[in-house]
Amino acid sequence: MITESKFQQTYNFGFIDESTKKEIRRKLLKAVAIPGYQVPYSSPEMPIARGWGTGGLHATLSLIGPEDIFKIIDQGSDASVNACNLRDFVKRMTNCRTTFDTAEATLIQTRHRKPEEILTDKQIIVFQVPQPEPLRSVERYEFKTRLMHAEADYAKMWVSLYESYVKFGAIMQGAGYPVRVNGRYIMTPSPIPRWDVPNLSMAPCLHVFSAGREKRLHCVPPFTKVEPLEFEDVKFHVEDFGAITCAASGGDKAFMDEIYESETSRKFVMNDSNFMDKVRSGTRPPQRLFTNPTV
Amino acid sequence: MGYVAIKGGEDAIANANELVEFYRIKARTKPIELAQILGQFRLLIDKIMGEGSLYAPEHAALVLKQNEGDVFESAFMLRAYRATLQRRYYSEKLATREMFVRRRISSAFREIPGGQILGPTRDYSQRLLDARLVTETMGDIDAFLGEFEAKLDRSSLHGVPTLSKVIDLLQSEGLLREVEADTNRRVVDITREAVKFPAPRSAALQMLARAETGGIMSLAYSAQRGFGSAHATVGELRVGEVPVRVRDARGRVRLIGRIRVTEAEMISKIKTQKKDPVPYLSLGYGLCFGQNETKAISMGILDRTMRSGGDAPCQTQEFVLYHTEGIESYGFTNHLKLPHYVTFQSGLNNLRQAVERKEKNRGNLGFGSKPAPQKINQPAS
Amino acid sequence: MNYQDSDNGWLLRVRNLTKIYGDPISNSIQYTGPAHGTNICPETDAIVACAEINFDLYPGEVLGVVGESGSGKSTLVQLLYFDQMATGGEVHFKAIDEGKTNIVTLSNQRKRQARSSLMGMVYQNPRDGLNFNFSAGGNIAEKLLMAGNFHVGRIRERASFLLEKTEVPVKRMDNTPATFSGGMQQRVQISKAIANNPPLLFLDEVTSGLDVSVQAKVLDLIRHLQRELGVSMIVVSHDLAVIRMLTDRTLVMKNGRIVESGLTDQILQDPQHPYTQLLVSSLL
Amino acid sequence: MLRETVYNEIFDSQRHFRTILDSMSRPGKLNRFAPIPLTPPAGLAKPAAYVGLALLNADVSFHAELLGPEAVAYLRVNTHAQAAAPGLADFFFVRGSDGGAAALIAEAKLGLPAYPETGATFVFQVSRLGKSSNIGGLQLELTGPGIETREIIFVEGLNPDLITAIKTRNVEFPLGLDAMFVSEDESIMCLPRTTRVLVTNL
Repeated sequence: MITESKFQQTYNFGFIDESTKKEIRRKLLKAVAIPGYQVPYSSPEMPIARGWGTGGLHATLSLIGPEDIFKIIDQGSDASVNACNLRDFVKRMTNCRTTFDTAEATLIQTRHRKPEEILTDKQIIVFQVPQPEPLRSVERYEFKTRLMHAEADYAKMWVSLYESYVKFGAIMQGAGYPVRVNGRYIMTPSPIPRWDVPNLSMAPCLHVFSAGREKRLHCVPPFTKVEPLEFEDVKFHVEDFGAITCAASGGDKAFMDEIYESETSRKFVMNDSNFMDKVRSGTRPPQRLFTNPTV
Repeated sequence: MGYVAIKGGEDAIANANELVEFYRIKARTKPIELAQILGQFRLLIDKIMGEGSLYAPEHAALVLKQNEGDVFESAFMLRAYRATLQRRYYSEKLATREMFVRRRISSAFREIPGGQILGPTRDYSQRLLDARLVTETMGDIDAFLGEFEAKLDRSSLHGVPTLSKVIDLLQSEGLLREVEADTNRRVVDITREAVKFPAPRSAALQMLARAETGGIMSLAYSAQRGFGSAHATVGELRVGEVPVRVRDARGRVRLIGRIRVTEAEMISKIKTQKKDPVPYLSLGYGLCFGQNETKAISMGILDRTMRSGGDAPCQTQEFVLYHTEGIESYGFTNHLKLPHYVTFQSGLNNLRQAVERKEKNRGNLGFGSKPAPQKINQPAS
Repeated sequence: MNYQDSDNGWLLRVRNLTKIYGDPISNSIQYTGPAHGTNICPETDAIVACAEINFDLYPGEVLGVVGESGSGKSTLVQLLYFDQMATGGEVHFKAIDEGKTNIVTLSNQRKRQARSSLMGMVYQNPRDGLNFNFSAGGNIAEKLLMAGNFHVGRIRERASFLLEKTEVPVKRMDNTPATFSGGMQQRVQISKAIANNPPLLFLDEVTSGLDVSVQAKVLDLIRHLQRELGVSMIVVSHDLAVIRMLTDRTLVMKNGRIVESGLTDQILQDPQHPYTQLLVSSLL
Repeated sequence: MLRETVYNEIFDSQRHFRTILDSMSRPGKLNRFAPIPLTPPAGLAKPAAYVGLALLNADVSFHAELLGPEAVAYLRVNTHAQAAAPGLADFFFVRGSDGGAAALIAEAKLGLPAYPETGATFVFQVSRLGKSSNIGGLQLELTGPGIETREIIFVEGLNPDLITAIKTRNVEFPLGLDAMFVSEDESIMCLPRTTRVLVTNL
């Protein structure tokens, strides 16, 4: 006779066992000490599918304590379905307070955005990373890209940017724009828009990037130089929204979502939902804006 | 706004969960009992345990029921459950020589010591629909079992010998060789550390044992069709139960149970060397939970091809191991359903600018046709 | 011999450079070489690709290395260009740490830097020196980028200049070399190798894969560039005609050792070693 | 008895880890550990024990011989980490005043070019750490990642030879050693391999 009791589970605080947490924590410290370098880690299975934020959860759940206030966004939104699901999971496993308010959060997990609002030195942000290897587009084998990083052999990467310029008149990389960290490692900032890339550089907060499926994590410590790869005469540009204003808040100068209302008409709304709420209520938080170079 | 409702994400999830439950049972049929799944879906359970990397038949039955029979989802759920279990011991080496053999064949020899044992296999059945099963009753089952068991000679059950390995024959003659000096013999635990490439064989075998059956079958098949070289012969394939032992705190080795496994020892030739022109034979090894012969054979082929050099897919360790990991490829393939509008917007922005530039440059052949798009005064030094 | 023996103005100083494949034993070097007529150690099958290599190279000098295939001549330049790791010995290069460091022992990171900006290599097979997934200009850009030039306009200007110099039509700059003729591929390789005006250039059988008519033009180009740039070169060839045309001094290699060295003209007129005599007689 | 019973493996280690992480992220910043009444043996400072209990487990090794056999036993019993020779150890626990530690620094793992994270971590026990000059000892001027412009910190009870020894080994990034300094008042300050350190009062 198979009885129900056989299948009842109790979970550790933060789901992950303490031994694995220690391993991830040691790797986080090394990732901070070697900015932009991808540290291999064990990446245990989670009850969330691979590719859906398991890496983010590993980092989050190894960092989180009972006093943390946790925020999670997906595509800039607190209410996106996957963000809701992961928030619910973290809450169930830690009983932590959660929030939508970017300023109030001590620990933020995100997929594909860094919030518009400037994060402080009291905050840690964890990025979910699908593909941690920025060189994958020019070299498909891991054992080779490892050596390329080891020797700072970034020739292929640079030439591919040069070739993109020759072919298209611009560097065509959209989201996930490759950056150089502290003058050494080339790193992917995860698929955040170019809009967010300058905000990684010399920022007060700690950035953790974690790729569960690929079992790698990397960091950008606070106040660390992060430079998008660019040429002296072909400069990095963020997405240009011109004078577009948000249909919901009336504000401008933020990364916008484009919404088709019909085949002929479209409107824009701010992508960062919490930021938009604050703009709408008349309390626009401090932001660091990047000005595209004029040609 | 579709699936990114402004504040509706939680409600949407709750609704989706409710619908899943509805679809699972809306036919209002008698609930399937785990005992039935365990009893009648033996091979499915075996497959899920292997890919889920946890030998727990009852749990496998439960996840199958919970997931309406979705094999990927079930293996994934079992794997995630496994991660919550405390690991107290590493088992001692499994001794497949001690196997209680249910089935055992070799295609390399007509007869082998101990004999070819066909055992339970559909290999030589005719794949015709069996209409009897449509109306199968408990009475039919009892009748068959009664008759079958009456034929058994129970006294012989106690005398089943353990069988020596077919490869012993080749080994004793000195015809089997290692593919190459296996320099990296370190036994790693792939659940405790990320695999680094080139991966030691222990890591590669662990990954293959957990791999998705269809995935490794495809690659092993490609090897036989000429994308990589594997003229493999089944040296021995055996299915049966092996004892699992652990060493307790006092250092005593203790039996904790038996598990059913399938083991394949695949024989193929080694490329001749200049130093040694004899085309010795070498072994590819496959072992997986349960009775899953397709998997064990595929694993045996890939274990060998990955160590043979060459750049066909089946010969490339990274290619084989990364892409046959079912839980990861399943998750990532499905993650494409997640919203990606931020990345898409970023790309769209670039695309529109490129269109604009093209309009401006109409008449020119392209950007590359002008050697120096910027005004240059100084040559590079 | 010590690298500090005498500073007679050398640019590159090579002492006891050795490369052995396989498992050598202490006697592997002793049991191989021209005297034994083999570079394969009879006891372990280790291959002594080159050993006991000693020479100096001076600024602006062109040094030839001649020998049959398997003599170790290509291995020698591959060791100097860090394509392969030396088993032992010392190499000093004035452009790195003023010649004080044995560059064989540099970290891979530093070797790569040295290769990028201080050395150039032209291989026999253009596929070894060029990336056919990139355009000809991209290939030249690679060298310039790695030496720290990040201005696309200037990179393209420099690439055009180099292609013009090497007589590759500039309008083909943005095409992949895969679509070029063999001679043109070698010219692109040469452009790439001299992109940063390196003080040291290695040429490994650069004309061997080319038609005779094309060979002469490429050799002419190399001679011309060498005079114009004053670059020091090591030219590896099995072909004494190439050696005669390009080099000032020559090393003759056999079974992984230098068997004779001297001024190219002297060696050709009055070869001392029987092996050299054989080579020279076959040239006539 | 060696085995700690007051340490909460889940929550104390989490809190102390966050303190260490913040210190490693911001070289030169002083953080105070939340106090826990551990009773490490004489050689091992309490905040060094905090670091050990927060980060070590059976998967890693340490070297603490210079602090005496009791310290080694304490760390082994409470973390299940293995004591190891200097050339193999992942973590080192030493007294900052002990010039003899320079030999360990010279021998410690720097990591591999492709896997630099395997470089060792040093925990130096010093007497005092402070931001003002009324603390004696070395004045360190720091620049690098984690530091907005530059940081000044004073370390009492640190042999300057050890700083020199670390600098000698950290010449070729990404290879290197990462250092933690813990003081008697249970503060911590970290110097990852990226930090450029100048001793300005020697």
